[in-house]
This record gives sequence, C-alpha cells and structure tokens, in this order.
Amino acid sequence: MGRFIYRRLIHGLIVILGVTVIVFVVTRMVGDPVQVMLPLESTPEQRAAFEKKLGLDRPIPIQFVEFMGNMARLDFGDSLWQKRPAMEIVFEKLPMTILLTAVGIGFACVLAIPLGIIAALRPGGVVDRVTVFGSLLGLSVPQFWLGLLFIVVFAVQFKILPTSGAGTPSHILLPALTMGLPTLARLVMLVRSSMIDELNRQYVKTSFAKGLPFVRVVGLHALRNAGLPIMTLVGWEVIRSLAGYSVVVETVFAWPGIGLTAIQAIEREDLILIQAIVFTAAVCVVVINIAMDFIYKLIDPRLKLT
Amino acid sequence: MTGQTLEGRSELPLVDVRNLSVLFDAGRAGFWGRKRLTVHAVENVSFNIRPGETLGLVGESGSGKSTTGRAILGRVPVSQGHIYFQGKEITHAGKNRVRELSRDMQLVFQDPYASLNPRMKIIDIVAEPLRVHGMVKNTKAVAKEVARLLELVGLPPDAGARYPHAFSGGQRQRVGIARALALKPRFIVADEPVSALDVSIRAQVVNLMQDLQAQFGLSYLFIAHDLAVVRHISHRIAIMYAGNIVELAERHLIYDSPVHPYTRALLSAVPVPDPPVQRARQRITCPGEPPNPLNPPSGCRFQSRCPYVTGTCREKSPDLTRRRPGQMAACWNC
Amino acid sequence: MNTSPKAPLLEVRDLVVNFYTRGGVVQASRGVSFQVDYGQTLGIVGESGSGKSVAVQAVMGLIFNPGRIEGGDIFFKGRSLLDPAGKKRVRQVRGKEIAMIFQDPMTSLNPVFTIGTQITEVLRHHLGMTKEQARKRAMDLLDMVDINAPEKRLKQYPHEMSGGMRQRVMIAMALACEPQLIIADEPTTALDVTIQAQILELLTDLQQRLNVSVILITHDLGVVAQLCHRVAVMYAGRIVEVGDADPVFAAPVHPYTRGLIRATPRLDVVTERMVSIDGVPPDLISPPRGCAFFPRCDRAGKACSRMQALIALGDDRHVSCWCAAKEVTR
Amino acid sequence: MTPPRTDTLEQALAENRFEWWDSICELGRELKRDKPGLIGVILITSLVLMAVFAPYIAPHDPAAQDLTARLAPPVWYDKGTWHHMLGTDHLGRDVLSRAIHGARVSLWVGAAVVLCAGGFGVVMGLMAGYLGGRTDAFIMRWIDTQVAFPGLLLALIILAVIGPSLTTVVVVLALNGWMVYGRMTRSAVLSIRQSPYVEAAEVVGCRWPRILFRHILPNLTSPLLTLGILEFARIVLAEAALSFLGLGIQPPATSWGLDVAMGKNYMFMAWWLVTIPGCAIAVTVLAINLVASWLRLISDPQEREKQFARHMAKGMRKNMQAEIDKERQPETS
Amino acid sequence: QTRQITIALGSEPTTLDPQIREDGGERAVNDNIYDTVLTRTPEGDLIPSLAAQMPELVAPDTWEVTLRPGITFHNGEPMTADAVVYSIQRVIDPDFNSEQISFFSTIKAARATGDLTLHVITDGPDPILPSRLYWLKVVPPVHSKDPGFAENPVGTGPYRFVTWQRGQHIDLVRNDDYWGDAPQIMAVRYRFIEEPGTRLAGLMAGEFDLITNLLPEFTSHVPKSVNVLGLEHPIVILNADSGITKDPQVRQALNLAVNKMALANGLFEGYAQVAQGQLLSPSFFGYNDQVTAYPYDPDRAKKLIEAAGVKGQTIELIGTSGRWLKDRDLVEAVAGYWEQAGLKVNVRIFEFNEYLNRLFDRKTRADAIFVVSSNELLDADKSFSAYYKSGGVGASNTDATLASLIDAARSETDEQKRENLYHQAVKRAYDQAYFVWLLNIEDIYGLSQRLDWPGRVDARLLVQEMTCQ
Ligand SMILES: Nc1ncnc2c1ncn2[C@@H]1O[C@H](COP(=O)(O)OP(=O)(O)OP(=O)(O)O)[C@@H](O)[C@H]1O
Ligand SMILES: Nc1ncnc2c1ncn2[C@@H]1O[C@H](COP(=O)(O)OP(=O)(O)OP(=O)(O)O)[C@@H](O)[C@H]1O
Ligand SMILES: [Mg+2]
Ligand SMILES: [Mg+2]
Repeated sequence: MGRFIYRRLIHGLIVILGVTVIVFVVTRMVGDPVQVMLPLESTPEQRAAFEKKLGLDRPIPIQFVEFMGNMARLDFGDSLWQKRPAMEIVFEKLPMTILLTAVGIGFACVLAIPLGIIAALRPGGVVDRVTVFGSLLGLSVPQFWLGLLFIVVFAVQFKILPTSGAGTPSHILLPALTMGLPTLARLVMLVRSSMIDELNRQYVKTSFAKGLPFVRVVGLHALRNAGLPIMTLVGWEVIRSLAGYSVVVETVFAWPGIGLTAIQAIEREDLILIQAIVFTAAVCVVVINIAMDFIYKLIDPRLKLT
Repeated sequence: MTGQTLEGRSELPLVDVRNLSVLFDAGRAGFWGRKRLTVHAVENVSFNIRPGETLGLVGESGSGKSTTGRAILGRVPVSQGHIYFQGKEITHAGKNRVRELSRDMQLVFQDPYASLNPRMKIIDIVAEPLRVHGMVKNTKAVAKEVARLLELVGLPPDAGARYPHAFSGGQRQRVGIARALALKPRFIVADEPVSALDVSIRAQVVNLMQDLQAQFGLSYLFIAHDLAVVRHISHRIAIMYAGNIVELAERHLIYDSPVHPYTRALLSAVPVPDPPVQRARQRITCPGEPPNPLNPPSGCRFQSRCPYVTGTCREKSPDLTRRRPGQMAACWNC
Repeated sequence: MNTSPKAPLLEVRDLVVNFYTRGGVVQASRGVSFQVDYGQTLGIVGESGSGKSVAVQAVMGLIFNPGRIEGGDIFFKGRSLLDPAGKKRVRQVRGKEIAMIFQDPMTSLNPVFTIGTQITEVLRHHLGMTKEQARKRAMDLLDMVDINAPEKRLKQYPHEMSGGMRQRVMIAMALACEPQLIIADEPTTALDVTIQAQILELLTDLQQRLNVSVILITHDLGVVAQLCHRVAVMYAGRIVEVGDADPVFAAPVHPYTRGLIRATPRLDVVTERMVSIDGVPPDLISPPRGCAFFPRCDRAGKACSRMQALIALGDDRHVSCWCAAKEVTR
Repeated sequence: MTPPRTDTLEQALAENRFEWWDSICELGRELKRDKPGLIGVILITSLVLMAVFAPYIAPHDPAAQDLTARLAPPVWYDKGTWHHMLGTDHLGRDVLSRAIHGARVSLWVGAAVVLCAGGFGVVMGLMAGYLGGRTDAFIMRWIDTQVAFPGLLLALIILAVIGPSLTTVVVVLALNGWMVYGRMTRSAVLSIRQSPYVEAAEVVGCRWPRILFRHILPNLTSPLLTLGILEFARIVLAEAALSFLGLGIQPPATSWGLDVAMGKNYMFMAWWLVTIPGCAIAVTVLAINLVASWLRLISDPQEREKQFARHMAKGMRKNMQAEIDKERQPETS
Repeated sequence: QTRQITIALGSEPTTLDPQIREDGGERAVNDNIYDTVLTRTPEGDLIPSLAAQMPELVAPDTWEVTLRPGITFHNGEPMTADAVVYSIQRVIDPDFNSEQISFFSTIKAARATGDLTLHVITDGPDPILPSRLYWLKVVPPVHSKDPGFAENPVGTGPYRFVTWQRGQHIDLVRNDDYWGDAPQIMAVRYRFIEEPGTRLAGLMAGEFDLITNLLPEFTSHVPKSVNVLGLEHPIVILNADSGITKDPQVRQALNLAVNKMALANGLFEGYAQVAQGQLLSPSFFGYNDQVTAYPYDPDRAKKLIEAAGVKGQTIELIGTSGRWLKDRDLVEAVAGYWEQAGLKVNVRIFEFNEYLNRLFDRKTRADAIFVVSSNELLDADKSFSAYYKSGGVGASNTDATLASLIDAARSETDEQKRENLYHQAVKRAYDQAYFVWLLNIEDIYGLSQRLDWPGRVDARLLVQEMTCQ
C-alpha cells in the first residue's frame, strides 16, 4: 500500500517533470514571442528591451534552471498576453472547465448506465440495436460540427438557449451536451459490453439460483462487477477533457475555460501561460489517475495496490 | 512390458534428478513492499527415471509436479540441485543446449484445446519440430513424415489438412503426442495428459502412450493428480506434497502397502465405482488443506493434516528414506 | 411412468431444450425424464456435453438466451414449473426450496461481495430476516459446513479463500433456507482429490442429517457409488439407463453404462490395460437417428439406427437399448 | 460438416488449397447477415474509391476559385445550378469537389497515422511483451508516462510551433496514439506467451523470431485489426478537429475539418458549407465504426453466438423445429 | 424597455487600465469610460473633448491645452490640468512600459501652467500632436495608483464601470453626471466571443445588439448593419531594389494587372473601396485627391511586362492567413491577376510568426509581400514612416527623395505645408509604383433591430452615439 502510493507519486512527478521539460523545450523553439507580442511597426530597440524583460536573452540552461525553480513555487511569471500572473489566469479558468466536464460527463453517466444495462439485457434485441447504432452515430459526429448544429437549432432557430458564453445555468446546457455526447456514446457501449460479459458469468447464475430478484442481480451484483471498466472510462473521459480535449467545445461555445484559454495562448504565443496551463493539466491528470486507483480498490477487493 | 519390474536393473538412469529445488519470485508484500515473497514450488526433490520406464508423479494441485517436469526440460530456472540426462549434467543448460536437448526430451500438455495453435493446420503443428531442427528438406518429405506420425497416433492421414478446431479433445491430444514424437525423443514429460479428457476416452490416450513406449523404448514422466490413472502406465510412482516427494515406490507397493499417511489418504480419497465396496471402505480423510507455498511450515509439510503428527514432525523435515526394497518414504513415524 | 401414489418431490418429463447457435441447433436435452423422491439422492452421470447441466438448469429456470425449453414438463411437488403460472413459482422456489451448487467455486461466488453479504442476502430475501438474525444464521451455517472462525470468514472476500472453502460456502449458501432439494452440479470436479473427499463426506453427512433430496451431477462413477441411492446415466441429451445404484453398478444393462463402468479406473482391482469406449460422443447439432450410442456400440443391430426405446426392467429401472430389451425378454 | 475423406495427406492438402477463398465467401455470408456491417463495408469501399479517383470524379478543381459565383446554393434551391451541384463556398469553390478531395486527406491521414502509430506501437509492444525484464519495464514506464501527458495540449503546442502541415499532423497524431497499440500488443503477447501452444513451440525448439511471427502475431491480427480500424475512426475525427482549430491541414489543401472551420462563418446563410463536410466526416467515421463493430463481433465467438441466436429466434426457428419433430417421428411409431 | 444593450467583442480585455495595452477589446470598453483630451467627429475631424478648444502651438515644440472646467471623475476626483499632466507622464514613463507608447513617442514632458491649462513639450516640432492627444485617456491621479485600478476603472466618460466577470462579461451603466450630452442608453454589457460565427449566431438569436467585424456576406442576414470606411488598407509591398520588381515598369504593370474593383465587389461584396493609389483614406491627413488608382488594364500590363523582358519569370508573393479579413483570398486573387499578366507567381503563405520574420527581414526582401496597414492616427505619418520611408519596418525601397519628403513633413508644423509634402510623397510613390495599392476596407457592424448607430470612421464603439428603442 505504502509502496503503491510512493510509486504512484514518483511516477506522477516524472510525468509532470517530463511534461514541463517538453513544454520548456517546445516553447523555446517558438520562433520569437517578442515579435508577436509587439505591434508590427515597433523598433528593434523596443524588441530587445522586451526580450530582456522576459529573460529570453539569457542562455537556455540558465533559463531552464530558473524555470524549474519557479515552477516548484507555482510561479510561472506574468502572462505575456494578459499581463498578470499566469497561475491566476489558470485558477480562474480551470473551475469553468471542471464545471463543464462535471456537468457533461455527469449527464453522460446518468444516461449511459441505464441505457447500457437495458441494451445488455437483450443483446441483439431491438432496444439493443437502436442503442448500439445510436452510440455509433454519437461517436461518429464531430463535436465541433455538433456544437454548431446545436447553436443553429436551439439558439438561433428556437431561441430557447443562449448561443455562447457562461454565466447562468442555461448557458452550460449546450456545451455540456456537446461535450457529453461522445462520452455518452462510449459509455453506453462499454456499459453494454461489460454488462453482457458480467451477465454471462457464473456468479450471475448462482445469484439467480439463490432466488434473488432480477433487479438485485443485474443492478447490484453484475453492475458492481462491471464497475471497474466503467470507472476506468469515466476517469479517462475526465482526464481527456482536462487535458485539453475540451478545447473544441470551448472554442465553439466561447466557454471561458482552460481549453479556450490554451488555444488563445497558443495563438498569441504566450509561452508563460502555455507552460502554466500544460503544467496544471499534467497535475490534474496525475491526481485523477491516482484517485482512480483508489476508487478501483474500493470497487474491487481483489486488487492489491502494490 | 507393462507390469514388469525394473527394480535391480543396473542401467544408467536416463534422467537423474538430485536435490532439486525451484523457487519463484512472487512479488512483494508489506506496507512498504519490503518483504519479498518466494514460492517454494519444489524443494529438495530427488528421483531418477531409467530408459523405457514410466515414473508416475502424483500430487494435488500446486504441489510442484509441473514445475518438476519443466525443470527437467530446462524451462524454469533451478535454484538448487542437479539434473542429469544420460549422465550429463543439464541443470543450467544454456538456450542452445536446451534447444538441442529438445530433440531428446519432449512435453505433452494437459489442455488439448489450448496446446495447439488454432491458426495452424495440423500438418504445420506436427511438422514444426522437424522444420525448426532442419530435419526435413521439402514439403513432400514433410507430408510424408507427418502422415507417418499421424498414423502412428491413430489419426487418419487427411487430418493434417485440417485445423485443430475440427477435432475432439482426445484427437487433439493425439496430435500433441504426434508433435512430441516427431523428433524421436527418448524421454517425454506428460503433464496430466488425460486430466482434461472424459473417462470414456482417457484410456485411448493412456493405451496409446503405452504402445508407443513399447514400440520406441520411451521413458515417461507421467504427471497426474489422482492415483487411479497412473496405475496403468507407471512402473514407479512418486507422490508429491507441497513441493516434496513424500513417497516413491514401485507401483504395486504404492497401491498395496503405502507407507506415508498422505499416500494412504490419497488412496482412500479416490472413490471406487462400486457402491457396496465404496460404502464399506475404510475412508481416511485428512482434514485441512495444503500449506501456503509462500510460507511453508518448518518441519514436515504434511504436519497440519497428519493424524500421526508428533513434535519431531514440527521441527525437522523428514528425508526420503528407504523402507523396503523399491519403496522410499519421507516420514518420521512410519 | 410415475406409479407411486404420492407425487415425487421433483419430476422431469420429456424435457426438450435446444440451443440456437451459429453452427446449428444444439439439442442439449432430447426428452429427458427422471424423478427424485423425498430424501433421495439421484446421481446423474455422463460424459461432458451430454446435457446433464442443461437438464437441471431447466429445473431452476436458468436456461438463458440462446437456449429454450421447447418441450416436456417439470413438476415440483406435483405442480408444474413450466406452465404460465410456473414462472412465478420458479422464482419463489429457487433458492428457497431448491438450492443449487455449481461446479466451479472460483467463479460461482461474486468476487466483489463478502461471503457474509452473499449468504445473508439469501436469508434476508427469502426469510425476511433482519441483518443481525441473518448474520447469526450465516455463522451457524458456516459452522455446519465445518468452517472454523465463521465470524472472520463472513468478512472475507471469495478470493481470500481456497477452493475447498469456497465450495463449503456454496454449500452453506444452498442450505440457508433449508431446502428440500439440493442440486449439486459437479461439486467436486474442480477440487483436489483429498478436498473432494472432504466435500463428499460433508455432503453425505448433511444429506443424512437433514434428510434433503439431492441431485448430484458428476463424471465420476465413484462419486455416485459413494453418495447416491439412484443413478441416471445420460448420453447425448438422453437418459439411457436409470435405476437404483446397486443393481446398475452390479449389472449394467446399457452398453454405454457398461463401458463407462469399465473405463473408470479402479484402485481395488488390478486390470492390465485400461478400457475405453471407442469413438467420440455425437455432435448434438445433428445427433444420429435412433440410438445415439449406436455408432460406438459393439452390439448395435439394425433396429438401433432407426429408433430409440425406453424399456422398463422392473424395480423402477429403465434402459433405452434394443439389445438390452432382447436380452431381458429372452 | 465433415470434409470429404481422402486417402493421403497430400491429396487432402491439395484439396484444401483454395480454402482462403472459402473463408472469404464465409466472411461475405457473415456480412450479408449483418446489415449495418454490410452498409459500413460498402460505404468504406466507396469512400476509398472516391478518394483514390478523386481527380477523375470531382467535377471541378477543388481549389479553383470563382469570386463571381460565391456561396451558390445546392441544386435544389432556386438559385442552385447543376454546375455546382452542392453549391459553392465563400471563394466560389465547388463544395462537392472539395468534399471528394477532402476524403483523400482524411483517409490518408487516418491510414498514415494508423500505420505509423500501429507499426511503432506493435513493435514496442512485441519487444516489451517478448523480451520482458528491463526492456518491458522501460517501455511500460514510457507508455504510462506518455499516457499521463496532456496529449492534446502538447500536440497543439507542437503544431503551433513547428507549423501545421500534413506531415506534422500525421507525426503528432501518431506520437500521441501509439501507446494503445503498444499496451494491447504487450498484454496480448503476454497472454499468448503463457498459452500452452507457445510453450509447445518453445519446447519443440523454436527460436523467438519464429515464435513471434508464426505463433504470436497471427493470433494478434484480429484484435489489432479491430483496434486499428477503431483508431482510424478516431484519427479521422482528430484530424478534423485539429483542422477546425486551424492547426491541422492548411489551405490550399482541403480537409473536411478545415472546410467546416471555413464554412462556420457562413453557417447561417450557407448551411451546406458546414453540413456537407460535417456529414462527410460523420458518415465516414460511422462507416468505419460499423465495420469495426462487425469485425469485433465476428472475432468474438461469444458475441457471435448471441447474434446468431437472435437471428435464429426470428424466423428459422420454426423450420428447425419441424426438422427436429420429423426426426423424432420413428420413435413414437 | 430598459435601454440596456449587449455588445459582442472579438476579444476580452486583458486589463482595464486604459494606458497599458494596445488592444481592441480594452479600447472598446474604455472609450466609453474615459474621455480623451481631443476627440473626433464620426467623420474623423478632430474636435475638443476634455479640452475646451483645440490646442495651440505656443512654441515650435510646445503646445498649450486648455481644459473644460467643472469635470469630475466618477469617483469624485476633479479633472484638472494636473490630472492630464499626470496621465501624460504616466503613459510616457519608460518603466510603465505602455504599449501605447508609439502614439506618444514624441512627447517629452507636460507641465501644468494653471488649474486648467497645461503645456505639452515635444521632442522637436510635432505637427500631429493633436492627433496624439486624441489617444490620451485621462486617468484619475489618485485612484489610478490603487493596485486594483486595472480591474476597477474610473474615468470621466459617459459610462461608469460596474463589474467585470472575467471570461464572461463587463457591465457599464450610464454616468448621470456626465459633462456632455446625456447618452440615451442606460447600460451596456460587453461579451467576448472570439468566433465570428458564434458572434453572428448571438446577434441572430437576439442576444447581442452590436457585433463587430461582420462579414460582408451577412449584411443581408442580420437585422441591421452599418458600414463605414475603415482604417485598414491591404497593399502589396514591391521590392524596388532587386529582383524583377526593380524595374518601375514591372511595378506599374503589377498595379495595372489587378482588377481592384472586382476584388472590392466580389470578395468584399462591395464593402470595400478601391484604394486611390495611396496608403490613405480620404479622411486621413495627407490624402491626395489628385492621385487615383491605377486602372485595370491587363493589356497594358502584359505589354509592360513584355517590354521589361520579364515575361514568364517568377515572382514571389508572400502572405499569411487568418490574420486579416480575407487576407489569403486577396493574395491568391492578386496572384491570379499577375499570372494573367504573364508572370509566374510563387505564392507563399506563411504562418504568422514566420510571415513576420519575412516582413521585417531587412537583408533579403522578397519580391512582393502582402500586408494590411492600419492607421489609427488618421495621419499619413504613421503609415508612411513604416512602409514608404526607406528603412521603415516594412519598406522595400531606398528612395532618398521620398524619405526626405516624409522626414520634412514630420517636423513641419505648418499644416498646409505639411499636407503639401505628403501630397508630393504620395505622388512620388505612386509614380514609382512602390506598392500595389489594393483596397480600403469598410468596417461592418451588425446591429439588432432596436439599436441605431451611424458608425464612425475611427472604429470606436461609442455607446453615447447609439440609440435604442
Ligand atoms: N512461473 C511461476 N511463478 C510463480 N509461481 C509459480 C510459477 N509456476 C508455478 N508456480 C507456483 O509453484 C507452485 C507449484 O506449481 P506447479 O504448477 O508445479 O503445480 P502442479 O503440481 O503442477 O499443480 P497443477 O496440478 O495445478 O498443475 C504453485 O504454488 C504455483 O503457484
Ligand atoms: N449456453 C449455451 N449455448 C450453446 N450451447 C450450449 C449452451 N449450454 C450448453 N450448451 C450445449 O448443450 C450441450 C449440453 O451441455 P451441458 O452443459 O448440459 O453438458 P454437461 O453434461 O453438463 O457437460 P459437463 O460435464 O462438461 O458439464 C453441450 O453440447 C453444450 O454445447
Ligand atoms: Mg501442473
Ligand atoms: Mg455441466
């Protein structure tokens, strides 16, 4: 147990370190942030001064050492674009993405589990085939397109939901729906297939032979066993969206989350903000991964965390 | 050939195993994972097999039978002890040596379904050893040789053109035997070759193996988990318990006058298919279960289940000692 | 067929079960009939795939998707379990009046629930016990199947126990509601010989103490010999011989029964060579017409390839063989 | 059921020489039973053909602008013409031709990424699984670490830095996606390695390349194929998303994602600009997914049985029953 | 109704300090909170705002500004000469590092000479100081020292700041104590939507009342639209020092070859004017109405090309994509026309960063670089010193005459003379055809049905000029 925690933490640190090194290298390879940050007509002297201010004129190794030191203190410096601490921006945007993720994936889970179970009860039946086809369709529709479609239909045509932005609960509906739909599709497929697997297991027969009611056998015995892959996928989905996959949805709906900020930072070559975002994303991924392992342990007593 | 006693033959043993121990690393335990776990799969096992002889190796699941067989074939690292084949030590044979040895030693598997590659035709399965050892020149020779082998194990020649799924368990086991025979080995480890087969066809395989032994003078290490099956094929029988051989004797001695309490328990545990006889039988049940191989008790491994256990048993582990001609047992009290 | 005035505990009549698979329709049960009286132990033996499990699973209402019960009837205490009202009855009966023990104790227990939960849920569901009552009773049950330290065991998960222990737990679970019939589907096949002996001993003991009826399915004639009053031999989805254990073992009539007895190695008799039944069991997708054993039978006559017979030999013994019929009538 | 008996093995072999043809026919028959799978296969085939022969099929040069005929609607509108069947975009380029040429990019990126990532992943997985020990530990740590990377963000940064192009998109997507193959191959190798038939090959004296390529790889093909196809679908979507964000394919090359991105500004007056490439993506991915799920079905015996049972239960049951009844006739007589 | 409107902006301000950044989002908001010393009429003429009258030149390098009395900031601070002086010193302080410094680069110091009068001292004569003062937002001297100033702006303008929900919106309400005419609209909310499509969707859905950068195609789809000639001029810089473009004949041919009218009407649906052979709009200071666009004359272009002996040769045209409205389309269209004139065009579209490297590369100039110049000062000086004057960041010529004209104009305080100099410069560049002048793009705004606004040439979104039903 202790060994497990310790190894996971070490691995997490390696991941974060690896990510930051890559980001450092990559962002230093960016042509020249100075050029983009200053207006077209600015003079070479202005550029030089600006470069000096950012510390970009020093040798790379020194920049790196300083960078790592700052990182340990969660201090990435001021965003070039926003002129305020990059971490401040991240902490401002991250909750929005978490909110979007939570609502989107929560909605997917709430729908997927019953749908998947119902489909699994009669594999090959009408309900099953409709569900499977629906899921495949959900998996096939590009998110950005779906988002645009939703905007056109719900916001422009029917004017029942706002087109974009955040603020009220109604704002989150469309982005969350767009975000959750592929997740829903994947989850339904997974719940279905793992439930089919579990329902074919011997212990299900035992439970029926014990005379337990159907609902208990399916909803408790089988579902609990199917829980592990389901949890894995849910964890993955959360990780994915925190690791940048929310970009598309956030861009389409102008949702002020970390993904949108990331793409804006990339466009503006705000390397400080990029570093902060990627670092935070890596930490989130690591934390969620570790949390998932503990949840597994709760679900499946067979797993020994070593 | 069967039933004939080999006791007293002065021939050099074909396989000689001396004080063999095999330990496996089984991960770590403890909060910080400081404790390394070791499976004591086989400990201090000695026996030999003479040319043309079958040694039956019987024991419960996890007692180390397969590990012993695999150690001889050089497939698991030996922790202690020595293995000799035809008088030469092969304990720590290198990869190439093992490959060379595979011409003389072969393995027949327990599971007739999993031991044949589902994507290969029977002809390719059976011809594989010939090909990898470069013993056939062209496809024609392959077909000829495979046809011969198939006939040997009692399969129709056209079987070679088919895939394993077209065969029943017994037939597959024959294919497995044909593959083992392809290189004309002198020694075959048969790891529970009939355990997965139905009673009604078990005999087919056992009889086939016996016939082949007579025909080619093969030696077998025949592994099984109950005493009823090995009776027919073995000349001598070794009983394993938790990694140790507890009794090793000529066949009739094992059945007629078993010495070790475990052997006796094993014998009485096999029910006789005759209701009046079975009901009347004096049954010795030994309570409890085999010890944890991760952490076997000191002293005799059978102590926790033995009805005759004494203080000595708990302290020292008994050695295999000679009880009467052709019979050895490891027990302090009998 | 049923001649006793009082209805037997369980009666299966001409049960037909088919599995619709890609390769074709597997006729797993092709008219199986047997009955079990109160307090009686019936052994069902036969090769793998002969339809033993299917027959008893039909009794428990456990034939699922590709399979269908397509003929025959099952009566428990004289009442059908297959008629329209039977479905409900099956649900009430199973686990309570009929309990089942499965072959593989490794997979038959739900790996993510404790032993305690799995035993008590039966008690709570069928007998409406409270949590505490159920726990007490579960401890008694574990005690009954010779598991020591039951309190500790209740908190364990299946993977923390050995195979023998798990099978004992399965037995305890089966006994929970004091059923009148226990169906044990190869309860010892997956276990080691010495453990098998322990479990058989336990079953014998419990059967006598509680006077329950037992259906014991096995490959091993020895096990039947030890435990059963009656024995039914199945082959290719049919019962080929049924009768009291002693006479069947002493004088098997059907060639298959005879072959099976001879093929079973015995420790008490020295035989030179092992005996087998030549050939392989038929494919249940297209079983041969008439007697299914006929291709492997050394005494097959013309009649065998045409039709099947079920002949009463007295003493509640039946055999389905033309040759046997000839012998008997002679 | 039983193939014709022949006297010698050689004869039998000769007779079975064309069995691959039989298995293809068998596959075809399976496909006929599975309508969605059939539709998927047909769609994919036509998409591939379309991509290959795009220059011959497309009525116009996809890059040819005509500023005088901008935003023309599809033919079914009043103002639509047959000349531009599906209308034109904001630069007066033919939407249909662009969609046809877009298939090239999408399928090419998908195939290239799957091949690169799959090739690399499988090699790594094979090495990890077969060599074990330190190699295994190293590769697995590597995979674990890379899996925990915020992949898309890194990809975006790299793309923004190197500058997006067809090659960089392929490289970045492949770098981001090889781990799945690695993991799967490794676990499959580990489990197949444990299987008795591999042990049998070892006992018989096979060297490891032979074991790897004759015994392990053939048994990996069907799961790898399924995975590859699923990944293909994912990659097509990913490329579209990257192009949509402006970090994928760059004009004047065309890509469906890019077209959606370009068209989204005109979404309200020329819905076809986003809808047609969007649908093209959806249909392609759907078709791939249908094929993948069909493949998964036929490579999973259990699932296959279930499917069949349903089929039987529908219509053929009656026939079967009749047959069984017929058979039982003599008994009762 | 509540007379409250929502304006969708393309980007969110990064700060609301009006003197640090040079970005459109910030300006759009702060233009309504702050007043500048001078302002412009919607047509672009400079008029006093906080100043009581136009500044007067009291010495060659000193301008005197007189302020309106009685104006206070929203927080009650008085708006006096000290506040203006403070604001000037603040923005030109090198440590403050304002991005707007280029607007004020000539100001050396400022000094209050009375309660409401001050002197602005420039670095040599600066004729365009009034235009510069048009950019000077006056900040409250006390409150602006508050660390929270950037998030809580206080000005003298018609609207006062209410809240800023980062990432979501900024709210302003009407300043009832405003010194000028009371605005009609009570409150404004700014939303930030990067995607033009999404912005448009919001307008169509009725969520927004005003959106910027409406695509020309959509003018007929939105409830209302407003278009004014804007500040942006797409041009192609031709290399006058080397390559085939060294020959003035060729450069002229390249101008003649392009059908600017077609570009304006086709690509921009008429929402652009043909640039009249200069980098200026008619409203800019220095505009020479004697110079008109090179006509579209492909035949003459072809002949000139042939005459110069460069027919069939390759010309490199560099552009970027996605930075300016229809930038790529313009480049490709131009390339098409040039090909018709008998040249091979090697179009190279670079990602913006790389593009900038090429644009600023002083050593090896490409044959032709597409660029869009934007002139917020509405004065020839800015564009000319960057693109016309030899040595300017984007200049591709070494024409000393032209450079001296521009330099002379720079320090000429006499308006008439200065204008004259610019007219000469325009003419010279036109004759030499240093550029291919393409268009002058119009700004298009989408408006909701209830909003009325005539638009402004300087692209400022002044809510006080809007009315709402
Ligand atoms: N590769 C291995 N790594 C770790 N432990 C192993 C390994 N192989 C075998 N063991 C352990 O060694 C012990 C003996 O195993 P072995 O397979 O020899 O038993 P067996 O007598 O053949 O049993 P069975 O009848 O089940 O085949 C078991 O406890 C097993 O868990
Ligand atoms: N779910 C199923 N799908 C398809 N066929 C099945 C299914 N269950 C059983 N069968 C078929 O029914 C036949 C009888 O099976 P059954 O399990 O009753 O045999 P058994 O006598 O219990 O064998 P064993 O001794 O191996 O348990 C077999 O041929 C089997 O293939
Ligand atoms: Mg073994
Ligand atoms: Mg069974």
